Amino acid sequence: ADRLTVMLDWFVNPDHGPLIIAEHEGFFADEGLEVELVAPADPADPPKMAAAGRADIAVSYQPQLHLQVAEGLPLKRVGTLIATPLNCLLVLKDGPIHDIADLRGRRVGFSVAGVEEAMLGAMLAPAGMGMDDVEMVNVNWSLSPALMSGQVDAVIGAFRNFELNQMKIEGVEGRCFYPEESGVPSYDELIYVANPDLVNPKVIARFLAATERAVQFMVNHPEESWAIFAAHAPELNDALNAMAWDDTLPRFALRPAALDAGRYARFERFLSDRGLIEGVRPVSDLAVAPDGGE
Amino acid sequence: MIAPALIFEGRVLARGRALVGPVRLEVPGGRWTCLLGPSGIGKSTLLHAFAGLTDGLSIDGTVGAGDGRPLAGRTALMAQADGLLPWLTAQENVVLGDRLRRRRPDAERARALLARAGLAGLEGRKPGALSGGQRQRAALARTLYEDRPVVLLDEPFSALDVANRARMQDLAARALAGRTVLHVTHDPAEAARLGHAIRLLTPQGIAAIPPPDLPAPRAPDHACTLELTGRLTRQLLEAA
Amino acid sequence: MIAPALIFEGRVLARGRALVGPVRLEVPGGRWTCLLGPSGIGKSTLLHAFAGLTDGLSIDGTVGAGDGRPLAGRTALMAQADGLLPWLTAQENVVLGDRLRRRRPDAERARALLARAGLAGLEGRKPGALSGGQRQRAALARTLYEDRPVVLLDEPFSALDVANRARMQDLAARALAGRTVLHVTHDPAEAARLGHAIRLLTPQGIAAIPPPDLPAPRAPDHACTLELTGRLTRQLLEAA
Amino acid sequence: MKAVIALLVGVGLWQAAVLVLDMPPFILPGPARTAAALWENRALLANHGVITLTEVLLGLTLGVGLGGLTALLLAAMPRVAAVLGPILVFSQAVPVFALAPVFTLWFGYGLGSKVAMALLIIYFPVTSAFLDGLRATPAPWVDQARIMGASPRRILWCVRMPAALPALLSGLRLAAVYAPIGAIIGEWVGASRGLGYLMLLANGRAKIDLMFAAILVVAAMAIGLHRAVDTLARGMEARRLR
Amino acid sequence: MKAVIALLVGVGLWQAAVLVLDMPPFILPGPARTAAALWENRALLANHGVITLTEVLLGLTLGVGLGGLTALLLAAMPRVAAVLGPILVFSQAVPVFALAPVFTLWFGYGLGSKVAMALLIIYFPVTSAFLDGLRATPAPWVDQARIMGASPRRILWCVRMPAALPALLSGLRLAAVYAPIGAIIGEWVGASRGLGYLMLLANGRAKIDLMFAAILVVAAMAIGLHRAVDTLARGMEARRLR
Ligand SMILES: Nc1ncnc2c1ncn2[C@@H]1O[C@H](COP(=O)(O)OP(=O)(O)OP(=O)(O)O)[C@@H](O)[C@H]1O
Ligand SMILES: Nc1ncnc2c1ncn2[C@@H]1O[C@H](COP(=O)(O)OP(=O)(O)OP(=O)(O)O)[C@@H](O)[C@H]1O
Ligand SMILES: [Mg+2]
Ligand SMILES: [Mg+2]
Repeated sequence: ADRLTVMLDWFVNPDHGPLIIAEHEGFFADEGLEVELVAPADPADPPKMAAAGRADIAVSYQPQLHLQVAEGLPLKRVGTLIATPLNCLLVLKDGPIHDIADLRGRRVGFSVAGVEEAMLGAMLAPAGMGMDDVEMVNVNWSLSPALMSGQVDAVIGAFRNFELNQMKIEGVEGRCFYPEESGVPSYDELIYVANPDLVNPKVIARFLAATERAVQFMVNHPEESWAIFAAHAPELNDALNAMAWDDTLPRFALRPAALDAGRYARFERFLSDRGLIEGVRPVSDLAVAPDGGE
Repeated sequence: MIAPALIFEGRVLARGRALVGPVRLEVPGGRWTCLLGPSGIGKSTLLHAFAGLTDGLSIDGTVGAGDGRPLAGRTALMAQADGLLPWLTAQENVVLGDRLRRRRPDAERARALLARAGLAGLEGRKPGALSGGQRQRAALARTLYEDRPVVLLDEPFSALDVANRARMQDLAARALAGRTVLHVTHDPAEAARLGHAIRLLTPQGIAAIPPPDLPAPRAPDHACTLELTGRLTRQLLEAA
Repeated sequence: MIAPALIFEGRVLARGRALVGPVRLEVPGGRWTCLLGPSGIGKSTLLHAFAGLTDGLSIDGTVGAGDGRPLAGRTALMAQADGLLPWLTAQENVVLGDRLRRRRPDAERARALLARAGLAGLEGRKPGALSGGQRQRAALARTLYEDRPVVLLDEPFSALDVANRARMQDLAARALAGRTVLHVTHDPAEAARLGHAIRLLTPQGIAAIPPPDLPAPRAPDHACTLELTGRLTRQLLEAA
Repeated sequence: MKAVIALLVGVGLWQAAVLVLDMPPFILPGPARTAAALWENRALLANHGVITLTEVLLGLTLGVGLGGLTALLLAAMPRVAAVLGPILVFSQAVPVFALAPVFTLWFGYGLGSKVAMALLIIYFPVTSAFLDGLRATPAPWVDQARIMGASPRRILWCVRMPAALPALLSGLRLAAVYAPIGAIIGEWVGASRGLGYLMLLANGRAKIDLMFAAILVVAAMAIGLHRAVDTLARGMEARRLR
Repeated sequence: MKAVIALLVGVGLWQAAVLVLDMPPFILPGPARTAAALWENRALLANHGVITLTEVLLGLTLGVGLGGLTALLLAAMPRVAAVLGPILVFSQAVPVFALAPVFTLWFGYGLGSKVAMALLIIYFPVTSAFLDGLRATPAPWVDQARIMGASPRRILWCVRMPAALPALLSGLRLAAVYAPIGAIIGEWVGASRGLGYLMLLANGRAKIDLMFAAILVVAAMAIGLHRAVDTLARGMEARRLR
């Protein structure tokens, strides 16, 4: 069997459902793959590891990919894990923000990932505001606590499938403004990236085929797949993950290998317009669709 | 200022082993008592017992002042090692007691004492820049500065040359007149000069040796002093 | 083993100030030389100069052996403070030199030296559990154990009672016969007993005092010894 | 007895902080909630705790060993020390997350990079404290040894090292406290086990009481280690001079 | 001179690490690249550096002050020390990110929480080292002071404190090294300025050379502070006894 090291973007959570299910149901084994999952504590590390060849495949974020490629990392998207944005601008449901326009003069918390200013800027523009109209505060490890305790009026960088549920559990309901509905081009939140020079595309194709089977299994058997995931490790079986599981299910890429070239071109253009990267690169520099054909 | 007598009776133990005794030592109040004895017999330990330094030791018996009141606060100790604080100058070391008691130091008196100890001009030196004998004299000045009714001196002149030794003996005898002084020394001539009372500590116990009926300090070359020196020397040689 | 003469000529300076000199001190080879002088005159500093301990000092002149070869490796020093390592037992302190030189320590000889220093049974004690005189004797045993042709002794018997002092003098005189010994002392009687040569260091310079023509160690009560003691005492009193 | 009082006072302060500062439970849960989480997750905590403890002990042993060795080397070679000193300081000034990728690339994802990280954190206080002690050896002892014909290396070994023992023990006390946090930080470098992993996971997933339960376990480790080292140190210091 | 050699050796080691371990530039950029980033971003780095430096100096001052005070209090009251000791150790064993929300809730996002974080990190080595020193005062000095009629407090102030100065300085050396990293961690807790923030941003934007340039600035701060404290300490120690 071919050994494959996959570095996750973060500790195992429902976002990684297809990988856990594929492992557990033997879909990887069926493809002749022996997959090792590795979790980092800093989501910025996995793409570096993949670029350096320490990991064969890394789970990363599409917006970051554009920045990394622009900075010269030898990386390309090779597959999609979650095919919609998860990021959202989160506010308190009963708070003073009913509309993005209400943010004028307010505090917005963020956890530095690199693109939040661009996104927020795009979301503020339709309301006739710029970044100068809000105060940005980096709250790093405590997005939802900062919001719940009223230290900030909104946070950007929260995941709609997690932070919303987390707040519900704490009894403080939240509300999301979705970037893709507010002027930001849609993108793939979680993607598989690899160094194309180091990994055999055929192996990647088999890996994607296995995860595709896993996603299908999850869609077909949501309850059973949750039970499998919850049993994967005892610390995963909790109310938050159960709620997140249901919210994440419709967002997994049903065709992980399929590439929407336009989506990558649009986002590259968006980041370039926002001044985060210089110029634009052709999609072929950013992403490939591994050829599964024999 | 009443200078009390000192009384020790019993033993001093360290982890069950007796360092001293059993002995009974009476030190007459207001007088100068010399304590002699072979090395290791327990002279310093007795001084420590009177000074209340019994950390790690236990006293099986009684130790205290003849008037029954506690000795703490009435005692000055000049230990066998000089015990000067190395980061303070000679002058600061002399007035340390006042600083510790939050009294205003009498710089003039300290300077005068240092001068009488032959250290004029060295007041600003730290102990590390003094010779062994100079340090000992600074420690003596500090002890005298303390101005206590009970003064415990542990070999206070051992590092001094003949001339300085005689001078320091005179200085101490004059400054401490009327106080209870317990003075440990190895020098029979010194004891013969200074002691109103002389005690010899030996494995057999404590012997009192009557000094000549001359006022102390006695002339070093007086016949009585020389005779007593000889007698003490012989007894010390026998004791060991 | 050739015991060289020692020669010092010049001054010792600390930050530009002269601690010693200018003087010229010659110490005859293979003999016992006593060095006397008032406290603070620079005796210890001279010893340190011969031992090569000149950190923070500068020597303006020459210091060395008469045979022109370096003194390092041929010298033992018994400093004014005992300098025992507090975490080692008496026995371990005595053999420290061998351990430092990576030689196999001669435990038997160390034990014998400690016994002759009157410390039989105390070999296993650490310095903290010894009296001042006991520590000094342990340091003496360590110095003798070193077995060097040049031996520098800085007031080696100052903390000892009469009997122990005489015994240690005899022990040292016998053990160090034929070596170059430079012995700093404040006790004229000691110098009169032990010195093949006697030097008096005063602000005026160095004076040589001829000892009686008797083999050392001399009897303490021999007329010549007593006479020399008296003469030294007078000169010391004059010097200060 | 004192330990019980300390525990009570600690819990009291904690409860007071929660009440007085009006901390919501998702920011600072109270002792009762945390105790409940501790009990409910005891198996989970024990599992991950054992892994962390292993790393702690390994890191501590290696860190103290290497730190002690470094201090000895630097003390033996003052010129090298002048050059290596700043580099050592540098190594402490680099934030961990910047080194994490370097370490993983180097040591892989296993125990290695975690222990290396813990070691890096423990290493410095030991080295620094011990070196300070070695440099402060009373001059007369060193002088006497030199006269006795000892090489600088022997002086270091037989005189300066034992003289600096209290300083080393002082550094050891610090190391005992830093070792658990070192292992925790090590676990952030690509781990899927251990209390550090559990903490981050719990933090990200609204299980603040579980996170604080994990913190309690780590703190208990630190306190236990500190107490063990302290007892050892006091014993050694007491026996050293008598 | 030595500083230059240290710099050269440091840069040499770094270059060697990059070459020998074959580190790609996006994991560990070489000295040349980093130097270029340093130069290009000099204005940016200076802006953020000044903010961090302020926090460092404030944290260091407060941390050393409070740490010294705590050690004195604990030395004055050994019973209280037995109770507070474990709580102090506890405070060190709690990972920063767990405290972050507590701190920000308490101190807000301004300078306060950053200085508090730096303080927390500096505080312990100072306290621990100084306390060890205070406890190790040679008994004869304390005895002499007691005979002189000094209260325990006066003994602490006039004898034990000056006697423990070298230990305090030893702790200070550690504090000087930890202060910058403390401020950086404080900035991670919630800041939109400062080198810590810049590092996060650079890391997020895959500008690894900028991140390492920021690290260099922080390290330079640490080395500078360490050197300043070391010089001060040596000066004080040299003057203390003569
Ligand atoms: N580090 C120093 N700095 C300045 N002066 C010093 C230093 N060390 C010693 N001295 C001075 O040098 C002189 C000689 O000191 P030394 O210790 O040699 O005297 P000594 O003859 O041995 O005296 P003693 O009999 O008291 O031991 C003394 O006056 C002393 O004050
Ligand atoms: N901490 C200790 N533990 C055990 N024995 C000790 C301790 N301190 C001192 N001793 C022993 O107690 C005895 C008395 O010691 P002390 O110092 O009182 O003697 P001393 O008469 O003053 O002698 P010296 O004239 O040599 O100063 C000595 O035999 C010494 O070995
Ligand atoms: Mg004694
Ligand atoms: Mg001298």
